[in-house]
Amino acid sequence: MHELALAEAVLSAAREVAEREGLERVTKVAVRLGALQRISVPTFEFCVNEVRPGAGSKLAEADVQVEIEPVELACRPCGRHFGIEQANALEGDRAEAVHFIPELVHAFIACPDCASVDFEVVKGRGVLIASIEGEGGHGA
Amino acid sequence: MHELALAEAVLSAAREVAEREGLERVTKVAVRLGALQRISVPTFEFCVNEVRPGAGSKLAEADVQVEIEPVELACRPCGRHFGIEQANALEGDRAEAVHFIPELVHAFIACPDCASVDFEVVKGRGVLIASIEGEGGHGA
Amino acid sequence: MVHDLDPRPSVIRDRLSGVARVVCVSAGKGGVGKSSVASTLALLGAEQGMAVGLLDLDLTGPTDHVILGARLGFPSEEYGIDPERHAGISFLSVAHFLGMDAAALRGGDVTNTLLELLAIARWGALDALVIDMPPGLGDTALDVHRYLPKAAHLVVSTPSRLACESVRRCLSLLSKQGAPVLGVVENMKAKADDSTEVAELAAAFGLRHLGSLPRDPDLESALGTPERVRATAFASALRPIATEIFGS
Amino acid sequence: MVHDLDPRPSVIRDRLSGVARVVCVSAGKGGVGKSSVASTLALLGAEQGMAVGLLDLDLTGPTDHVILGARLGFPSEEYGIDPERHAGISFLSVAHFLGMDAAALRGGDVTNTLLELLAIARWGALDALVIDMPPGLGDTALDVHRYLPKAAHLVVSTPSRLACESVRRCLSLLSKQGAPVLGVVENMKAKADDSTEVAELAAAFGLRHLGSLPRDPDLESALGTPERVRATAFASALRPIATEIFGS
Ligand SMILES: Nc1ncnc2c1ncn2[C@@H]1O[C@H](COP(=O)(O)OP(=O)(O)O)[C@@H](O)[C@H]1O
Ligand SMILES: Nc1ncnc2c1ncn2[C@@H]1O[C@H](COP(=O)(O)OP(=O)(O)O)[C@@H](O)[C@H]1O
Ligand SMILES: [Mg+2]
Ligand SMILES: [Mg+2]
Ligand SMILES: [Mg+2]
Ligand SMILES: [Mg+2]
Ligand code: NI
Ligand code: NI
Ligand SMILES: [Zn+2]
Ligand SMILES: [Zn+2]
Repeated sequence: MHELALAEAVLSAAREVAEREGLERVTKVAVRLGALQRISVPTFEFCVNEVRPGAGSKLAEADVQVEIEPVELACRPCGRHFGIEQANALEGDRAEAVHFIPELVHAFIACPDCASVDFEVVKGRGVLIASIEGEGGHGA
Repeated sequence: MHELALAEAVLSAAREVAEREGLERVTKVAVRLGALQRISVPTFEFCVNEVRPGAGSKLAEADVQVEIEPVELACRPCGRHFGIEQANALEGDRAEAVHFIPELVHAFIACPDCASVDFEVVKGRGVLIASIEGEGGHGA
Repeated sequence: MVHDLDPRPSVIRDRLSGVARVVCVSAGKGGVGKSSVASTLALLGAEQGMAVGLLDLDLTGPTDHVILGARLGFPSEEYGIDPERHAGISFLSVAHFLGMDAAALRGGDVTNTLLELLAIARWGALDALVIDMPPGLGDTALDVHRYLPKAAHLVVSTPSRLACESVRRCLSLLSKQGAPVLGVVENMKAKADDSTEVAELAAAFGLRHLGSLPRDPDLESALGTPERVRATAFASALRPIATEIFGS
Repeated sequence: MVHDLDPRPSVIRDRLSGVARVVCVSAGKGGVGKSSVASTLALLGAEQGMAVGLLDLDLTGPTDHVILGARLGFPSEEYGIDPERHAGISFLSVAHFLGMDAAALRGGDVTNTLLELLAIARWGALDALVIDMPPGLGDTALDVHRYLPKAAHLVVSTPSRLACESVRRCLSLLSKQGAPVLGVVENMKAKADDSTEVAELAAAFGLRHLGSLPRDPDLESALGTPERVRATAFASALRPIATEIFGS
């Protein structure tokens, strides 16, 4: 469950934002999980609850909404957009490597049109905070 | 006048676009000159006319509009936006180095708040085609 | 109110909260011995009873696993990933994930990989984390300064004018950044070589010349076997420098 | 209809239209002798009566000007910039613009610098343009493949397992890209060294082992004086490889 470390990062970043913006409590944290990293929504929700700080913290009651963002890769030389099929086809150690470090996809996938390994991960890389909402304090 | 080479690049790119989009002629090419590179509008207009292909070409009549884009740099560590004063203060060999290769600004300028050399050139780097317009052919 | 925020930078300080000091082995130049120095330094720290970590940040050309003879294969994961315990040190490299494959990484990918490693690795309590830096002055050098601003640099150069040329630019960058520099180590000094280039380079930046490591023909055959690496003349010359760095 | 278009890529082919072949000296690894091989190769081409250009693309650690003893300072400009004429070759390096200063460049800055150089440099008619590549598998390696897809690679390695480890990843990338590879040159071979690592590496990728260059203690003192560089044992061993590459 290395996902626990990423869930902690999400809560830590949300707490930082709450402090910076002077919120009394965070009401909602929307998380996007890039499909490339293959973290499931239930797994991540479980991880968030494992590491969530207890009563009294600004994050105790936050509604953490997790959704998957599909993979979109864009080939730099030829402009082709691709990725969903290729990412789904990753198996075994390759899938595991990309689960830990999504950039390693560059070792395993190439553009279906021009075979280039020079592509951008436009969407669906890893764990991202889509938005944070809160209330109370001067930043509400 | 190394600017002639960049003017050629602009016309070459415009011709490529015209061919790809099936235009009969290019009517307008809007060029933005990043202030960092210190190319003056009259100089660049002169260069474009020096290298402009003659009658019969798709570019012979194109209205090439050149404008200066101010410099905007953004410090990655601290987020501060800056650049205009610092770029204007460059002199002598430093100004000349940046005139040839705008990225060399990273050797000469630092964030006024945190002294970091890790900044992004958000705007005003060098020669960019803002837009191309044309008519005739199937792409009109 | 906040949109598309990368959560990883926020957790890096926590992850390194048990790490007493971070030492980057830097040069700007390739092939001067950064990886040999970084790996051997970590081994010598462990020998001296320190808890030492080694992170190979030469993301497209990792080699520390070869020097250490470390097993490749995924590290174990619990509340994050646990660096591999090997030869008395805690070791993490992109090679653990990549094996023998090759991934070319553009700058943004380098930054992402570095942030991911820093966000998920659990180093625990360490007296020192040694970071093996890649050659060049690029994303890794800038990101280390940005995300690990307290990291101190041990700069390696050989006596060659080609190395000094690049190492000078590295020192110039570190100096502009105001990064702490522990000093300069001269590597691959031939017995007969009485050149003073590296000493002058250190002096030009007001830095200490921490010592010279001999060009050691026995280092190559020792690679892959930590106890043999520790027994080389190379390691012997590095030992007092290690004592100083880890003791300071 | 078109917005924010970078005009530079469009003119690169024109700029190189007089260049018969582009040879990149690559390795992935730093310190294996890419710059020494690239610069000496260019000198040997000139010696053989060829019109040769040398472009140093190690943008944050340029060293070819030191090897060649070339003057720094801005190149002359006319319809673009004219590479410096030095020791019979046409030479261009970021060091011409930067002098002794240091600019750390993130990936996007590397790409921009490379595109700017390729867009403004007037090489004229050349039998060969030799490109000295930086270490690592990053933006420069990807951009060379993208913008100079016909460039052929001369890959350099030393016999060390650390070099072979990184050079293998470089060969693996070149092979995935389908880039032309001329073969592998073994550098810094000691007289007594009968290791077969580099030969095996070449064979594993179906490539020719083009020859071995001795570790030459006289190379260092020859640096900066082209006629002395050409007179080293290092250059002597490279000469037949140069003949083959420039003749082919
Ligand atoms: N003191 C030394 N004596 C002999 N060989 C050395 C010494 N230091 C490094 N080497 C060798 O030099 C090469 C470059 O060293 P490496 O540690 O990989 O440098 P870097 O990490 O700076 O690229 C390797 O083949 C290494 O085994
Ligand atoms: N055959 C050789 N004999 C002795 N020294 C060499 C030889 N080839 C390269 N060198 C030295 O090794 C170091 C690395 O060479 P360099 O050309 O800078 O490699 P790279 O460009 O791959 O980083 C330099 O100090 C150079 O002078
Ligand atoms: Mg190394
Ligand atoms: Mg390494
Ligand atoms: Mg080099
Ligand atoms: Mg070089
Ligand atoms: Ni996991
Ligand atoms: Ni000019
Ligand atoms: Zn493609
Ligand atoms: Zn700043």
